[in-house]
Amino acid sequence: MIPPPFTYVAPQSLPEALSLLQQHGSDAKLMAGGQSLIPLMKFRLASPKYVIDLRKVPGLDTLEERDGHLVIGAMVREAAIEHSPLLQQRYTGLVEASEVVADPIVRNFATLGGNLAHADPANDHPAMMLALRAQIVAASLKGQRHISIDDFLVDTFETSLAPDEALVEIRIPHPPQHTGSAYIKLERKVGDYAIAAVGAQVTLHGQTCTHVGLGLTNVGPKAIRPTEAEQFLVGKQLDEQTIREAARLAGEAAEPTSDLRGPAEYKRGVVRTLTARALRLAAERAQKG
Amino acid sequence: MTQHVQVTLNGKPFQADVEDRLLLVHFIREVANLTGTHIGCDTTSCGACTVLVNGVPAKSCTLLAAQVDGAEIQTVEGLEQDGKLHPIQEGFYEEHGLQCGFCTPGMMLVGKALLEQNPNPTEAEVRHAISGNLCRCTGYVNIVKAIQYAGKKMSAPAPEPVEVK
Amino acid sequence: MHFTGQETINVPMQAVWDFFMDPHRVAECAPGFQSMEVLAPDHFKPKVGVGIGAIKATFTLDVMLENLRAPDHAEVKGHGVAAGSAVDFNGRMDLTSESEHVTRMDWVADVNVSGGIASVGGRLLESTARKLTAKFFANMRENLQKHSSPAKE
Amino acid sequence: MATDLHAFGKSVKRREDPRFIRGKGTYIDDIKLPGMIYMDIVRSPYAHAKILKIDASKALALPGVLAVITGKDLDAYKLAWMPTLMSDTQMVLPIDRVVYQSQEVAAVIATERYIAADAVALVEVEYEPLPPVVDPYKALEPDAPLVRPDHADKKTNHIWHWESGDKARTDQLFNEAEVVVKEHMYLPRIHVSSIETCGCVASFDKVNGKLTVWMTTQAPHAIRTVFSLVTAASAVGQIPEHKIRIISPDIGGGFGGKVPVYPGYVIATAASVLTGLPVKWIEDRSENLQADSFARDYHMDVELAGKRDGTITAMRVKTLADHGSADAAANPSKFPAGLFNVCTGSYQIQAAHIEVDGVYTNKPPGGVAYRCSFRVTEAVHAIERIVDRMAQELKMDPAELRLKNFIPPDKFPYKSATGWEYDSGNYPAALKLAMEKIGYADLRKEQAEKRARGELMGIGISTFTEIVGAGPSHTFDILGIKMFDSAEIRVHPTGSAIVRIGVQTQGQGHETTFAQIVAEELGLPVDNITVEHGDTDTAPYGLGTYASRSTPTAGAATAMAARKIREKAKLIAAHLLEASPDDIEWVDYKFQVKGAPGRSKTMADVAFAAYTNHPQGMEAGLEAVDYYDPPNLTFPFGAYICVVDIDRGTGAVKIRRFVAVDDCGNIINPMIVDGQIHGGLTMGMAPALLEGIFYDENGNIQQGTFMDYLLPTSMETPAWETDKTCTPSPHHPLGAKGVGESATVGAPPAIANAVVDALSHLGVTHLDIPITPWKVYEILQAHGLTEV
Repeated sequence: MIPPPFTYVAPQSLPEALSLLQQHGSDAKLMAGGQSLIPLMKFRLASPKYVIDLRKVPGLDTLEERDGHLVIGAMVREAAIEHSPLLQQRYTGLVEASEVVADPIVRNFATLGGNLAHADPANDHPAMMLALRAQIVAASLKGQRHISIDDFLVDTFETSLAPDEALVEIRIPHPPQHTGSAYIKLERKVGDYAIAAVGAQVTLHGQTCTHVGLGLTNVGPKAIRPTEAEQFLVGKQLDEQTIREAARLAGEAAEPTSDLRGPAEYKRGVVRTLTARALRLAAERAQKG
Repeated sequence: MTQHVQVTLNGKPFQADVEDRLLLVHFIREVANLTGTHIGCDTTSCGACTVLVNGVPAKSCTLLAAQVDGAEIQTVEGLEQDGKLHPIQEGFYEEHGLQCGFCTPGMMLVGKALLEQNPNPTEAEVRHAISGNLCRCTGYVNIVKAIQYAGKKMSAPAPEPVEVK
Repeated sequence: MHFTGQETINVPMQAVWDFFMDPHRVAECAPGFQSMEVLAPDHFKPKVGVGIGAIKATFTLDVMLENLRAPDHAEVKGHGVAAGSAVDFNGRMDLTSESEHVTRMDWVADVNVSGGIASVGGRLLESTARKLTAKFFANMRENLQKHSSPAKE
Repeated sequence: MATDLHAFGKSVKRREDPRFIRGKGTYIDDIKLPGMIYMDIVRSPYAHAKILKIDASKALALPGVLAVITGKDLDAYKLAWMPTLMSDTQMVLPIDRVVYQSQEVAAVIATERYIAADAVALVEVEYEPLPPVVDPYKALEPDAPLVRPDHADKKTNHIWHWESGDKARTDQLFNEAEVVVKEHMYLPRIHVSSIETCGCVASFDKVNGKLTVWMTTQAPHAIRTVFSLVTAASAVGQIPEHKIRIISPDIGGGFGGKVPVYPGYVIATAASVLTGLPVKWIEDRSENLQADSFARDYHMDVELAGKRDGTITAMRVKTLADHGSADAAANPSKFPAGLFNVCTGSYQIQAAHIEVDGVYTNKPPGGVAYRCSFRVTEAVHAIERIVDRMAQELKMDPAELRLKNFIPPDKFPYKSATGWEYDSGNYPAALKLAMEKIGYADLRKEQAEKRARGELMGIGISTFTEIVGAGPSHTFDILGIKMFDSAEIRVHPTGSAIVRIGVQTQGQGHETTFAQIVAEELGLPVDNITVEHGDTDTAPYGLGTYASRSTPTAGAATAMAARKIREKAKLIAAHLLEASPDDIEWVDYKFQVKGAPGRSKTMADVAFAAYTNHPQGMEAGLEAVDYYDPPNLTFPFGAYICVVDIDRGTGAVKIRRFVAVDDCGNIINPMIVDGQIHGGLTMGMAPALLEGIFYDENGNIQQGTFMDYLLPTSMETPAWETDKTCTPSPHHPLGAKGVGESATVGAPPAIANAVVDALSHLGVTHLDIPITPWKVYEILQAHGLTEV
């Protein structure tokens, strides 16, 4: 399969990239790793006139803890997250999400930034970012702004980025002490999009849950935050009964449709199961942390 | 519009002016005439087109040639060095790690990259590493053995090359 | 794929009917409408570019109006192709006058997408088709309400 | 010396590997010819539609586009239709209607691959959609739309009816039966999906009128004959067979999907004949999945009758075979349902009656293969599932029921209820070995304990009998060509040899195993023997490689040709040793004078003499040809046991262990046989748990890419455990049976039986494959057994 003709540009700086974006608007597409965009172009389902490759733009490969946040540049590869010693302990859920994106080879080029900006409800990171309450840093020639992940994710393939805006950074607040996170995905086979997946982050004070974040993958037009489940958990002891009720509420929050991955009701059941399992795992890690 | 793409291909400089949209796999197969890299699907699923870009496995059907300008590319043709097979090649030969041979170049390159990070991987580690490459013939059992064979060979002092006729 | 919906329009029923009888104004309600060729009052060929996010396809449609029963019932039938893909649809619209100035529009649509888009984008097809169909009727409501009375050319 | 020459039964390293591990194989897309142009294909988005108009003007306006070929163009040369291997017909390019989604509609010829792809997007086709027929049962309803109105004689979608066995006796046994069990089983469409897709390079030399086609085919000789016949019937005029050369280069996997003639081959060839330029056509994966031949699509109603004590008495099967828009299977012509009537399997069954009806639907044509060409997988699934069903009904252990009903080892050769003569077998030995290896008794204990705790595990058995090596010429032909196969051996003066065979490797290692056969028979080192195949100008005529027939047919031919050479060599040896031929014996890979071990000649000595010093009155040289017509088929068998665990939170099935005991008679190369079994098991597991092609009510394919057609990766594939028993074939010159497909045939019911076994206490009696997590979960939900 052959992509249709287009003009390839690899700007040397962010301002240069942003002015190209402003100049060409919806005729242009930003490319990070290209692992979602290029297949769409090969099927001629996407045919941008300009492909703006960010690979030469300096400063987009940051992966560091800075002013109370973990800061991840738009061009940081999934493989880098997967293998980063910095993340293994305190950002386990994020690492686990990267570990199940597509397959190991795709992860060598796929990026967290691209995964979020593509806004595919089946992608793994949007849900985990909901659980981690991440912020998106968007840049345009007018300047930068911070967008909460909840506001960033608008609909299937739609984000709140303006046509002239680029996602440049993801900021994840430092998890407080006694916080644990997890991402659990059920897929038909390696490389598949999730039948459903759940990301969870839990902060404990003693046995009590003080903060919790949850996100659901591929059970709606976009990644879903099961708000009622989160609210139910806060201030409660994370015993089995509580976890099961939270799982039930998460299942209620899902908006699955029936497709090749199974009937809607099945997916709802999987959401319940994975929510419970993710919460147990996150809580276990929180106690250690 | 065209791009000037300059790479190090199996250790030697290689450059060409190519269409912006040219896929890396076609750059390698059609422009550089190295046909050991194959095409098996349209969806980045099968890994038959796997090459090493700056040492890491990449699916060359899902990269533009322009994207790897300036990079070091290694294909299956670059595994054998001055007439001496790479241990990964010996491993696939010794352990019957291939049948039709179509997925083999990708499998070997992934195996090589794994062994450089992890010289003596467990079966589970090998299975994880090759999970982006489909093989329809072998059932993977002997591919795992082949990569582990190469690992032992590479960590062994002064490896004896096996004779591959 | 089978979709249904309802729009409450703050316009008299006759005006809604007149609007519906004007292919140009109806076509403009199609999401991504680009241009249209009218072959007959009840037969036209609009060109629409539908897309979500990076995915875009331009369909040249062939649309016929059928079983028109003024002033409250109309059906539309159409099909179109984009490179490697095809779309076929049937729509039915029933109008009820809720009050002098308020009309309820109940609509039913059956859509079938086949070919490349279906085989690759299958998992997103239903939600997208539902969204675009609903948008079409929502646009109709908005455009109708823009002009308090139907334009008479 | 003698031991060095021992080649049979050794794990000789593969001779084909050195080129593959260096990336030096030559697959179809690696072939480039001077002046070569490219073809790409416009395909139908509709499953059933009239073609109103094809407007190629925009495509033709694109620089580099040379032509856009339509059905009307081909029709002018009487090439718009072609025969299938089942003597049905199939469109090459449609004139006025398409009958399946992704059907070829037009072909674009351009100077470059990328330009051809652009032009495909510019060809504008106007369709008038017609109601599609998707469900084969609805296809048989009187008011169903006709898929093939071109068949003037047919006013229905019914293709053929086929019966086997004794109906009266079977019905009688069912009436007398103490127990009758019945299940409806559907084996969905699946696709071989070799990692290399199909393609060709067609090159017609206008000067000498010779057509050379490099093609991804498993049967080059048959293709050559078909091409000659097709051109004979066309306005192009017959290209005589000596002017057609079909070359199979290295094949990146076949599994039966590279047996049929696809429209693309014919269009590319026509394009080359018309332009005089070499034309390359390479399918992409979506085309391969959506338009090429499929396997299975069998809807089976299976019944088994027996006594309370567990004696099985009779079997009855009614099947609807969905062939899509053409019967494009590759069965022997007398067997429209292949060898499906081997479905009485490994058991003594007094009578059986089998009915199969072929049906047209608006789906791609076929009914070919998925590493099993002749419907044996369907047969084995039917019997192995229904035997388990019987065990469940009788509350008997499925192993015990099998052991009770197996054909006893001393009853071979055994005539089956449907008339097959099984050559040899020892089924109890294989099953007992498998049970011992996996620790069957302990697993049953563990299962009982787990059930008590509410945990779900299952143990599944499959004790299948294969039927391969087609086949004896009195019964077996394809388009009239008898299903013999061939070998031609030439021994060179200095003691090396070349063997050319009529079969075609796709990864099975023929270049190694056939060299081993010759080495063993002639006492020459394996390294001194070259194996050639796949070029119709040099190799002897053969039907090709599929249905596990290479070793049973061409393997036998190779041994027989070698033995002919040995007979002549013996005379030369006698001449060299100045002894009477009657006093010469073949011992330790050399000719020696009886009782005088010192006086001997090696095959190398004899070979040299054959060209330098042969007896007066004898022809010089040392070569032989053999066309082997097998006296019977061979019947490999095996006993497989699978253990699965089920996740009550997701319905996911995990294969914990899988033990495969195979018996394929004498083994030429154990390493290669194990490789075949590993691959076969994986292709058996895939359709059991992952793969399937389904269509929606509009005939849209639902699994048109590898994103939804789920080939197993290394992570879903278990670490297979294999072992062997050996029951040689009494009629095969090497005692070998063939093994390529055994595991694909035997594995699916073992897995399905394991999952049903895990759920049997809930009253579950059957699950159709693929057994997806949601199917299992819905059962658990119905019994309130889901847990988070």
